[in-house]
Amino acid sequence: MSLNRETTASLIVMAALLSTVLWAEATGEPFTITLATRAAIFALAGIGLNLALGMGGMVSLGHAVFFGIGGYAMGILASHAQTFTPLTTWPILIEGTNAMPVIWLVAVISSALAALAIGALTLRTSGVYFIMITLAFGQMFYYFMTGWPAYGGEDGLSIYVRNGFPGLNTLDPIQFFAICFAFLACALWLYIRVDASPFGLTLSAARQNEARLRAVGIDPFRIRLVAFTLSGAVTGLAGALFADLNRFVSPAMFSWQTSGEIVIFVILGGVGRPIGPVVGAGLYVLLEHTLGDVSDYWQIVLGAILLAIVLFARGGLTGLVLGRPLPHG
Amino acid sequence: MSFVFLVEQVLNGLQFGVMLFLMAAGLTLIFGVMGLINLAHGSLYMIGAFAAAATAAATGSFLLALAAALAASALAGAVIERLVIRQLYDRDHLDQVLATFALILIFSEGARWVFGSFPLYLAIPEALSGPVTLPFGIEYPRYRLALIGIGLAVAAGLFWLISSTRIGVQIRAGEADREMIGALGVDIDRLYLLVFALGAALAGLAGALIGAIQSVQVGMGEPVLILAFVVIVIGGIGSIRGAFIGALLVGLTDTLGRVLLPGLFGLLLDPAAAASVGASLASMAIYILMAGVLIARPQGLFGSA
Amino acid sequence: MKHILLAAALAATAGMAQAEVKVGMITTLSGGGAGLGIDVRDGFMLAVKQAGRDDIEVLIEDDQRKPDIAVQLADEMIQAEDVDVLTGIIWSNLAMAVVPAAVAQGKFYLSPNAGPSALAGKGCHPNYFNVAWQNDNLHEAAGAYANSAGYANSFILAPNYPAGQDALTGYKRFYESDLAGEVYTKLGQTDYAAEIAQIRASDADSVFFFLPGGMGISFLKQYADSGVDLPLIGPAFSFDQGILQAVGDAALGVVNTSQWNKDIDTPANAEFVESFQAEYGRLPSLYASQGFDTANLLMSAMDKADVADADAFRAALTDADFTSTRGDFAFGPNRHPVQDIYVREVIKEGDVYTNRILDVAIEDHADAYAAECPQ
Amino acid sequence: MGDATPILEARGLSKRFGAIPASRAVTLDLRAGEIHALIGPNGAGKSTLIKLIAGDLTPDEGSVYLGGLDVTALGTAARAREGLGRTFQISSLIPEASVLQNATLGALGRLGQPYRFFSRALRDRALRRTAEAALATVGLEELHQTRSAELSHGQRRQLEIGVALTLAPKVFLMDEPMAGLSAEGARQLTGILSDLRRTAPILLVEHDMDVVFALADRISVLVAGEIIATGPPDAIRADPAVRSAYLGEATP
Repeated sequence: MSLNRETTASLIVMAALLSTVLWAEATGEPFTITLATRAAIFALAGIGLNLALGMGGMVSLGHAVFFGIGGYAMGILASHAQTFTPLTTWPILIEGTNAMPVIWLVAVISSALAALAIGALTLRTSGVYFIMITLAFGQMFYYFMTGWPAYGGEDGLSIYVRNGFPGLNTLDPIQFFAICFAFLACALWLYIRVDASPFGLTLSAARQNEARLRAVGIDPFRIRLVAFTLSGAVTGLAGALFADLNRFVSPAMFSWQTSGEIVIFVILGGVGRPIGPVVGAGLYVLLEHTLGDVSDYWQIVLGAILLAIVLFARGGLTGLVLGRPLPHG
Repeated sequence: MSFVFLVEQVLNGLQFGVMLFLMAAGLTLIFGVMGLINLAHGSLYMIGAFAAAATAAATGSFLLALAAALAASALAGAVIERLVIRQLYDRDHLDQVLATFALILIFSEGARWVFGSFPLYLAIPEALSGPVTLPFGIEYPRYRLALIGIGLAVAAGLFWLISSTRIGVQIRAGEADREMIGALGVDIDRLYLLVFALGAALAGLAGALIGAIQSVQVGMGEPVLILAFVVIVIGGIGSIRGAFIGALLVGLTDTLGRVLLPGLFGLLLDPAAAASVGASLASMAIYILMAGVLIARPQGLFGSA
Repeated sequence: MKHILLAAALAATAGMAQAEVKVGMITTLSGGGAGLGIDVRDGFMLAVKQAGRDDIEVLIEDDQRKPDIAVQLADEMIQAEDVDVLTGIIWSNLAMAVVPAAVAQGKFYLSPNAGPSALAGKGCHPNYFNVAWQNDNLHEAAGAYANSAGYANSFILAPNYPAGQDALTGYKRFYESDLAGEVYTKLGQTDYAAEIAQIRASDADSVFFFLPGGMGISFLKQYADSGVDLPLIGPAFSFDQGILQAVGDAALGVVNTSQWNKDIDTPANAEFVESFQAEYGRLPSLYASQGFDTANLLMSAMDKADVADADAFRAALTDADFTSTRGDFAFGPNRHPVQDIYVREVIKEGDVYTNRILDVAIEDHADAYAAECPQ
Repeated sequence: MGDATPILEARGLSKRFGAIPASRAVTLDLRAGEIHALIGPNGAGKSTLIKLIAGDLTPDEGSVYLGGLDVTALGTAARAREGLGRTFQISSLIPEASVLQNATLGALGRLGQPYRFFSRALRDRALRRTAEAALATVGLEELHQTRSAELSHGQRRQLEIGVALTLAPKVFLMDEPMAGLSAEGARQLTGILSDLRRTAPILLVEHDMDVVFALADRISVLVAGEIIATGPPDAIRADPAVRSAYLGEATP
């Protein structure tokens, strides 16, 4: 396989992330690993969004819904396992679980179903209307989870011990990082493959010219719906991992700020670039962590940096370094 | 549930609605004429409230406070239009969202830096405080009646401005076809600056008026901003008439939802649970309304397809 | 890491002693709720400064009121900084995110503000100490006060989230008469016209509300202007020093419950109020008093035991052998306060709005969950 | 001239926008092997008719048959799958995609394979063969890797037709393919179209009268939403109604 520019850049960034963590492990800096894990999970959520936003042009300001659903899949299953109470006894007995693979599966399926339903309702709209209707769905879920007492309401759910994965000690920062990094690498690979696939071509055509797509016999709505569902599923998986990183879930995962942050990862890094969300999430976590040292009013600095990037680095950081994307193939 | 009670709640919904209209009108104008999504509109609302509170504290005059709010928010609007917003007209919505989100961070923390972390004090002017008695024995706060009046007056003024003045012609031309107005010899830079400052001033006015009955604090703009977006999306982006109808719809839905839904659930559940479930649903009500409108009419009630 | 404040570092001229106790303070210093965190921090640091010790190191970080940030900071403090004690969290939901994992890893947690019921009952932990109150306490006291004031038909309202639900439950636990209405508002709601109309339409004789922060300011201003003049009762959170100035006359005369006030007549409290004002140029709030007490509790334990000896240090903390700004202070079996809760009234002193104590609402009040805490 | 069974047939198509009738009981057909040109002055309703046939608009009355099948109820995409290959008046391509990708998209639509996530679009043999053959037919084989936004105007026209070709359509529906072309470009495209009618018949909407009379086997004249005449070029040229209603004021 010959490597194009995008793939090479992806490999370099991923290698940088990995070596940061290995260096932190060697020098005994577990917290750096935790930060890297956080960045990897955000990047995964960003790659999910990038499928819809970058490839498909669907500017969703409601991806927190899927992030939150993934998180609560973990929270609900694990809290039932923690208290040894079944989720439901009717019509069939469903028990909670501490097994990560099961949680991931539930997170992916339930966020995909939510994305399918929300997409089916919202993808008839476009432009600002789509931005706002996805935001509205986010707010609905946010207020629902805040007021629903069964799983902690606004207090959220605390899971005291991180869930388990066969053969690994997930409480060890580097082993949990390994899981997240593996998922990130898979998602990146998936993104690059889909980008070059018939589906990717069709989806980017749906973004650029709907009429053309219809004229060749393809319904853009269905293409978008499939992409939106896939996108929601990836972001949902990130939500489940995020919940396990924090050992905690709360409705804040559903808030519009969370949706906004996921969008920021993508724009910062570069919309529609495979590695964009990884770069964006990495930078965001780094800024968030280091700017606090500057002053109590560090968010002013963060705002100024974001502003500078939008105004002066079109195409995000990836665009700044790599220039415009080439037509692939 | 008595008739009087319902009338009072409808008035509350109206009052909430017309104040939302002040926010939404600027937002929808700015979108209609310049094609810009301005998340920082909530910050202009906050600036209006802070300017009013600071001025009222220094001078004791509510009218001066209102004037200060208008001036400060219009000025802030003009400054960010010149420095930042101007660069964003040709960009896609994504860049606009990120850049104006960055402005929120800067304004919010900037306000905290200048005014401190504690809420500020802004009181209802003496002449408008206390309740009045309306027909049917309805007791209603005088200030809220005044808000309804001011809101309706501003709405009427806006309709007049858009329909009967030169600026209005230019604004409508700009909404219809952005390239056209340049060809007509209109100074686009000036028009954009004017529209943005006007939108900002309306937001600042809303902030000052509402600040008198709410908490003047950092972050007060964002919840209102989201509601204003809901309003303009329901009404159809770019349409002042849509913003007006949308604002009233949202105001009434939210107010009546809060009042009626818990009662409705009270028929099925025990009072504490009904209060909680009803409240949950009530806080989702306007978003459900918006999703419903968009599913039925993807371009909003008065939007052009 | 920022804000490494070596207390009395300047005083330690003759070779700096190794800090014996490292404290990680996670609190809200930016955004809308920053006022509370700043008060807790300032109260805490004032106590540390007054003690003039060089064996305590405090690391302060801003949680932005976001649970995931709080968790991340706790991880940082535990993993990278190896702190001995955590403290500072203002909000229950953040406490729920941080505390269980922190104490499970053998750290001590001293709560200067939040007291969710889950951490007082079944989820209590020997390393978790609450120096403020269990969340229900002030609401329970408000219920008790309503009885003694002879109210027979209360209208009660709170935001629709767990602390709000706990508030109404707490009030009802002590309040013995009828309810004219029970309303949950939206979290962060700023307009209460609809609820005030409901109050007007009900035949209530009193109103209990729990609306912390800006929500309370909005409610009080709108209520005062509505012409409804039923007596209001609330917990101290809507009447603390930080926000009273923003409410203004609308708060005058309103009765509220608190475990502390600046006029509690003890030498320790008088000195605290005076020195806080001298240091920061403003009157202390109850949050500041809680931060101050938290630091003094910690230092009292440091005098008795080495933090490395967890059992001894835990016993020393449990003794609560310090002079609280609120007078008598002791821990119950679940390491939550047993304390008097006062009824206060909002007054104006010169240009400044503040509170004065009217009476004691409940003496030696413990919380309702202690029995559920496994010993 | 081809046989008499129509491959595309519009029967009594009517469409009003508010009070304004844009199409009035239009009946017209397209037979194998022919180029059938549709002409008419501006505002005659040509665009509306094209949209009715392509499926962008649904008629108030009347129906559309494609290969003997009633497609009136089908949307644009479904009609394309039934074999309606369309080119647009204003070039409508995927700007960021290469020439080959644009053509591959057509092949994907035809083969009904858009939901393949992991194979590589440009390495699939069947897709590639279809796309390359179509590009060769329209003379773009040298420009496979060029971004379509960077093509010249004439090349975009050729690509439009190439994409339509990948659909292996039963009929072509071409909306002013010559618009904006240089004389040289128009001559080249005329040659391509002339050959193309053997692949599938073409319904051609065109302003350039030289092209129309050079290419068309039959011509229909649309005036105010109505077909006033249909017939071979000579007959149309001689038709007095056409002369008075249309040709007199036309600017070729």
